[in-house]
Amino acid sequence: MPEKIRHPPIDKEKVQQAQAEIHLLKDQCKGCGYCIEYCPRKVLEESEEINARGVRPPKVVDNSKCIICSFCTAICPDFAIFVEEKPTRKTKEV
Amino acid sequence: MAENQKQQEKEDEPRIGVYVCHCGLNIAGSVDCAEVAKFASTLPHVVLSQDNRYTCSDQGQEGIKKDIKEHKLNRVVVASCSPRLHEPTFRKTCEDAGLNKYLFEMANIREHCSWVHLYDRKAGTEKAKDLVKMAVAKASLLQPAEEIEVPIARRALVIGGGVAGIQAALDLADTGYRVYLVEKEPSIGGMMARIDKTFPTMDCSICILAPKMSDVGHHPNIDLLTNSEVSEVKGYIGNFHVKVLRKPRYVTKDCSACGECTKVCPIITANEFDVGLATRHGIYTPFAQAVPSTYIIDMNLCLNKDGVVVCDKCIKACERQAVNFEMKPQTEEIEVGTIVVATGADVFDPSILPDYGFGKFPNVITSLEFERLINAGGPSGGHLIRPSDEEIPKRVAFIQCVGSRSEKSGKPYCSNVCCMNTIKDSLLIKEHWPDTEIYVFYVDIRAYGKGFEDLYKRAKKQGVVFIRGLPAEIRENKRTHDLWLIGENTLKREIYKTSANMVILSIGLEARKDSEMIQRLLTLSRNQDGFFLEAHPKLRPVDAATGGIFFAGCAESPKDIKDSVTQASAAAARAGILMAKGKVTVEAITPITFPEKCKACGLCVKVCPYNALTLDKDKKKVTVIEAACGGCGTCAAECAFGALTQSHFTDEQIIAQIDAITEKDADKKTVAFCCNWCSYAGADFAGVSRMQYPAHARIIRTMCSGRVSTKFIERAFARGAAAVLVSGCHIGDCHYINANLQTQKRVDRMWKKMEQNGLNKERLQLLWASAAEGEKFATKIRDMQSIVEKVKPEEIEKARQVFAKALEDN
Amino acid sequence: MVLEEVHPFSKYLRAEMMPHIWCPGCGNGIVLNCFVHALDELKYDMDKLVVVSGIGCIGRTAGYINTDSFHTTHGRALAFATGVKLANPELDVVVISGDGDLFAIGGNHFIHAARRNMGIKVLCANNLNYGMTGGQQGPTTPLESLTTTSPYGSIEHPFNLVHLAAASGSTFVARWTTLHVRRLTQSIKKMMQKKGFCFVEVLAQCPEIYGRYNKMRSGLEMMSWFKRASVVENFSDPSKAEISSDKIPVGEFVDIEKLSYERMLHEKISKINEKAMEKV
Amino acid sequence: MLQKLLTGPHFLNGDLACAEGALLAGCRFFAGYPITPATEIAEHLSQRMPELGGIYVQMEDEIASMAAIIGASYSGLKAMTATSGPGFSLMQENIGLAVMTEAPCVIVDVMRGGPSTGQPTMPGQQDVMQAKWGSHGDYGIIALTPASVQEMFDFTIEAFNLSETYRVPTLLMADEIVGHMWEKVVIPSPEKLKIINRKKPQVPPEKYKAFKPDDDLVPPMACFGEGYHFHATGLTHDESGYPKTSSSEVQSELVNRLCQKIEKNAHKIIRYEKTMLDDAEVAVVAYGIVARAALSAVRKARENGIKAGLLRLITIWPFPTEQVAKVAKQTKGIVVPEMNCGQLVREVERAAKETPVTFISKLGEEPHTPMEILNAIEGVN
Repeated sequence: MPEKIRHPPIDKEKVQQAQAEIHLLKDQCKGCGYCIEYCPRKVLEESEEINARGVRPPKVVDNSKCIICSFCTAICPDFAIFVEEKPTRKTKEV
Repeated sequence: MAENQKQQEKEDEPRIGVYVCHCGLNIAGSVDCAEVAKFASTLPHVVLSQDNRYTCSDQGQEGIKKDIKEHKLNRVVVASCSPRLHEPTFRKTCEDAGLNKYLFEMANIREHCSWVHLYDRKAGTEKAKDLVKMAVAKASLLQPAEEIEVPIARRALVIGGGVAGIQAALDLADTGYRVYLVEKEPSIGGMMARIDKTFPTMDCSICILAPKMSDVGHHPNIDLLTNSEVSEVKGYIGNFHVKVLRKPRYVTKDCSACGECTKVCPIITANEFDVGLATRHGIYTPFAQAVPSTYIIDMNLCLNKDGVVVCDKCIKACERQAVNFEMKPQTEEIEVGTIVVATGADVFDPSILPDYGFGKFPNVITSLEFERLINAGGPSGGHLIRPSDEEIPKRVAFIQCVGSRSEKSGKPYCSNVCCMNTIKDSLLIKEHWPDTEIYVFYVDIRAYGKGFEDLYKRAKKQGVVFIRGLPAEIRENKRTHDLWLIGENTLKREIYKTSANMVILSIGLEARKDSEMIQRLLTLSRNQDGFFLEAHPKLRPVDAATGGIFFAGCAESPKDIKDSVTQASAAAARAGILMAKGKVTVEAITPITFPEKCKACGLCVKVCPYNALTLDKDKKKVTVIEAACGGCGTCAAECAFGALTQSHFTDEQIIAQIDAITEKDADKKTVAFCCNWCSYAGADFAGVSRMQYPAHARIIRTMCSGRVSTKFIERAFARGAAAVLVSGCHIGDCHYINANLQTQKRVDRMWKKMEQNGLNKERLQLLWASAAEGEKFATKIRDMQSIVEKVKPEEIEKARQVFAKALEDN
Repeated sequence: MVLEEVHPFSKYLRAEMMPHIWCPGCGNGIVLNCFVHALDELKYDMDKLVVVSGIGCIGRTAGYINTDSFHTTHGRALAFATGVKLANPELDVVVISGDGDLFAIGGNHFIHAARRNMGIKVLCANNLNYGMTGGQQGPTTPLESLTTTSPYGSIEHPFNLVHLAAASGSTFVARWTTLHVRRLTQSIKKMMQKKGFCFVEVLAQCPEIYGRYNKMRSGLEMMSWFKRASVVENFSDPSKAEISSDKIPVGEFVDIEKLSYERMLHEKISKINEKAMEKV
Repeated sequence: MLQKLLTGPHFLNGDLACAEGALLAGCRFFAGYPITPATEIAEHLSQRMPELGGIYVQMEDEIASMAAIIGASYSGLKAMTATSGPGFSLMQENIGLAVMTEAPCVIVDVMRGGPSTGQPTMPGQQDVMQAKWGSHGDYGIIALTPASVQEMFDFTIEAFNLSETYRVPTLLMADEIVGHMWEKVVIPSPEKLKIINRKKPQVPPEKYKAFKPDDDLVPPMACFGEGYHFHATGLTHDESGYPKTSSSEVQSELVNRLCQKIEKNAHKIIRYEKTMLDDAEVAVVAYGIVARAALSAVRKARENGIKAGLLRLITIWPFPTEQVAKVAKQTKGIVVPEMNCGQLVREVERAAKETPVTFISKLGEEPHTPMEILNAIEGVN
């Protein structure tokens, strides 16, 4: 449809994305960087700290940007990251 | 009719009958027809010349038939209106009298003469004489010809799946023809699917549309190609080769529309169908009644757009395993005989009018947004709420003609539906919330249709206040987001300042942004407002000038649902007639070759837009594939050896016309070449619109400007013409694909030549004018007046010498 | 918010064997991840699962998955698995091994297991070289690649494993890269539910050795090669699925039904015994 | 099913007897590759296994065959393969794997003339040292040598019992003659047979350590699919079965146990046969088909007044060192006839210490004649 959209959706409140809970098992990380590179929302970046294996594990830059696609969980060779829905704020049914 | 008679027509001395038509006072009003007829009788080969009131009347036609027999006429010239209007009529007349229709010629002394020289009877009459003289000159060289028949594929393409496209497709399919319905959006339904109720009957719009939509979806004769675009159209009436780009949905037909995928899709965005007033997910169906019901993935937003499946939530959620990210765009090639263009219209974007604050003030919305708000299936569940606080407004104002009838917005025309739509909307509000105060600010209320006036009265009776005079400005109360409308009540002649909780801009319809693309694909014409131009506003209102193509719905002009459906059925019927015939005759205007002159240079083969020519270098022979030939004649123009010409537009005939023009007072005249489809039609349009311009120009009609060979221009100058005008369709709009590119080249070549020889190249003018650009044509002729006047005798003489060689060719 | 917690897949892994031995960025970890991910999605009965592997980096997988597992001699995983499967057809036997193990020293076992249509599922991590022994050239090393035993560039034509598996009679053949984790997981799920001989190849980057030698110095660089070159061509002609530096055809190439060896064998056995009974 | 097992007297050749013995022992899995002179075992089992619901599979080579029976064994079936010299060599790699992973299984080597392809249809005893030392690394193993068709039957069952008891690959080192010779075999009724099955774990899975031995140094064996979720590997591993590739402790503990579980139980494993040895001054030590010639040679010697006796080795691995030493003490010389260039004679010499040992080699078509052995006895005397 060609029309430009001028007003925000009326139901935007009701369809709030569920909040993400990103779990980092820092010391299991070997620092390959796949999770950072392939996060579609660029939620992660390399941290300054050095972990038990002497690499820089990822850190969460902006938790709110995460939409829980869990690609990081799927592509991590070291089982060092996983994401859950924050139990408190579940998606309201629309 | 017998071979030998054809022979006769060829060999016998031409016996020409000339009929000068008064067309009531249309011609006679500014041209002395009797004198023209008298003049005609003096011309070579003319054995009979008369003027009559209405040559096109039965009486007039019967007269011609009678004369053909009694006076053994073997050529007929009618001087009246544009051949684009009545050539078919008189050709038929000749045929009825046993005369080959290619032995008929017409002089356009109405559109090109009487109507454009209303106040100069003398000049008009002189010009008319020339035009007749030209026609007679050409007529004496006319040859009989047999038209070849081209079969028509009994399949139709309908472009656009709005209510018009749907109706056209259903009608054609029910008649038994295979129909390809191509729709850009994921679902058919178009604008009507988004409207809440229809006027004047107040039917639920989608309720009456949905059944038609599913009929389309299930019809055995309809191939529904949604999310698709026509990417290429080649060929001609009866034989269009169409390429359709089918964009991937990423969801297969196995989709059961259960909606589980949508629940898990992490992408949330504004739903275009609801003008963004509701959200949708990355995988979605635009609306509940969508056809096909198959969901679609918005690949611009999907996390997997880079080809890596990052998110597979929908894949997992889909029991039928209908999600398929491997889908790729596909190009489907179809062969159709006819095409219905039902591409619809866009709505006006009021944000370009700063005074109304649309896009700035939350509570200023468009009538389309209103439709979604008031719709029970819409984002607010049918509650009229205002965006700022989602409260139900107490005072509502409608503003009419937003993007209609206003030079300011660049939309001078009336959008046809807004008045009634607003009246309908005001009644809808009253129905649900009777206490709402409603003000409608208008220019004029146009309630012209069946049942419209009653609806208007009802609205007034129910207390809707109609105020004449649009607000000059809308102001907003920053705190409450209420609005002030300030303007002049042009009836009471007083300034008003009315407050409202919400303002609805009754936006107009405009030509689709992509209609230019469609125009190029199908070589159509558009009017100045951008809507597609019909072949004739009265007599062929749904036909395009290009054979086999028809219009339905708002693509042709803004109209309401009823008119769209009516026009759609008409277009379907027109297309059906062609396909029922099963074949169409193409004009016998294909090339004639003279092998003995051919040097096998291959230039003609190069310039042919249809690849209708093949060259046998050894045999030094060019063969013509007549069915493929479009009949532009650019090959004939290219051939330097006269080995190729176009029948019915032969070099001799055109030269005869040039000579006729330049025989007398050449130095005061312009020899104008117009292409049949755009510039000649444009000249007609100038005439129809009574645009006045000086009488120095004499128009020679060719099918395409590509037919105009440099030797014609040279001959005109060699014979002392003051100026030459070559005009054709805009580049890209050529009705012969791109033949007018050759025109450009040839004119450039001429200009160079003139410069080299110290001639003022201004004397040769090139004009691109569409059929809609009558004014542009008229202006050109006006501008050239000064050129014609300025040119000095020595310049004329110089040109005569420079191009003297052109005279040898005869 | 960020928490330290137990990974949801850790229940499929042997705690005492973690962390695995693989280098940073090694694709094997992703292959393991996808495999257990598939098991998780299938809610797999781990008592029925036997994981067998041969020698090489990926060969360690057997030891990492918390189920019955056996780490065989070099190249023999399929022969061993054949015994396991035939002796107890109730078991789901998965061979997870490398390209060198399965197709050089074990090549013969592979083509015959496939030919017999043994009900065995093969998940092959193809890292284009012998990783564990220090990066020698192998049966899948691309022409002109540099390895510790092809210092002047390999002059051996590599196997097109998809073609080999299809030609040998596999009932399911797929190839993905470690970037295609979702599709890989789905293909593994399909494989686990099929009865006949199945083969899934995963292009698994070996950045520390193969990568270094061939101008792809990190896992990320190898990943971006996968991303750049991969073309999904489901059910296209396996013989055209050769891997080159600018094209990696991926997808599911074969998915057919064919009676498995053990099924035919046990049908025979029951027929024979019916006959015998009649005689008695 | 059992009624399909043979009982009572039958006229069979050695290969067939071996096959029938396997079936009675409870073997339900055979993987092999055709090779003379062991092929009849495969052929016969390809027919018989299905009748008993067992599995016969012909693999692509002997390497695969050996791997397959280890797999079958871990799936809980008693498994066997049969071959001859060249195939036996190919099996060595995975015999090592069977040793390392303590997989019960039986390998029959119907010995023929080597080296290489050698004499496929001729007898030999040239693989007896390979039987012990063929695979790489150190390990204990059990090998039996039948001398008759009846023993082909009996010892096959015996081999399975030993293999199941000690979780060690057990070899039946037959030869072409015993394999192809037709004789009467009396097959006892199943209930009279002593069949031993591997011991199973007595602990719940979470407590189970796949390679934690009992006092007899043999770990109880869980099988795939029983829910123990254990790991086995050819790598050096700890009691849990997990690789420990860089620990010397684990290495020496494991390798020592693999040797000791045979050595320490040798007295229970070793079987031999004494004939007229009590007062013997000359002893013949022989095994396999050669022992039969040796017996008649010894009898002839007695007729000729020479106090000769015969020590027939049934178990050659573990080698019955004590028994040979005992015989050596009481005799002035030992004669060792073998169908090779002197293999087991080295073990005899090692045990006999000072007592002189005379070796008689025989290669090719026939084993030693009694005369040849008698001459040797007389030579000693």
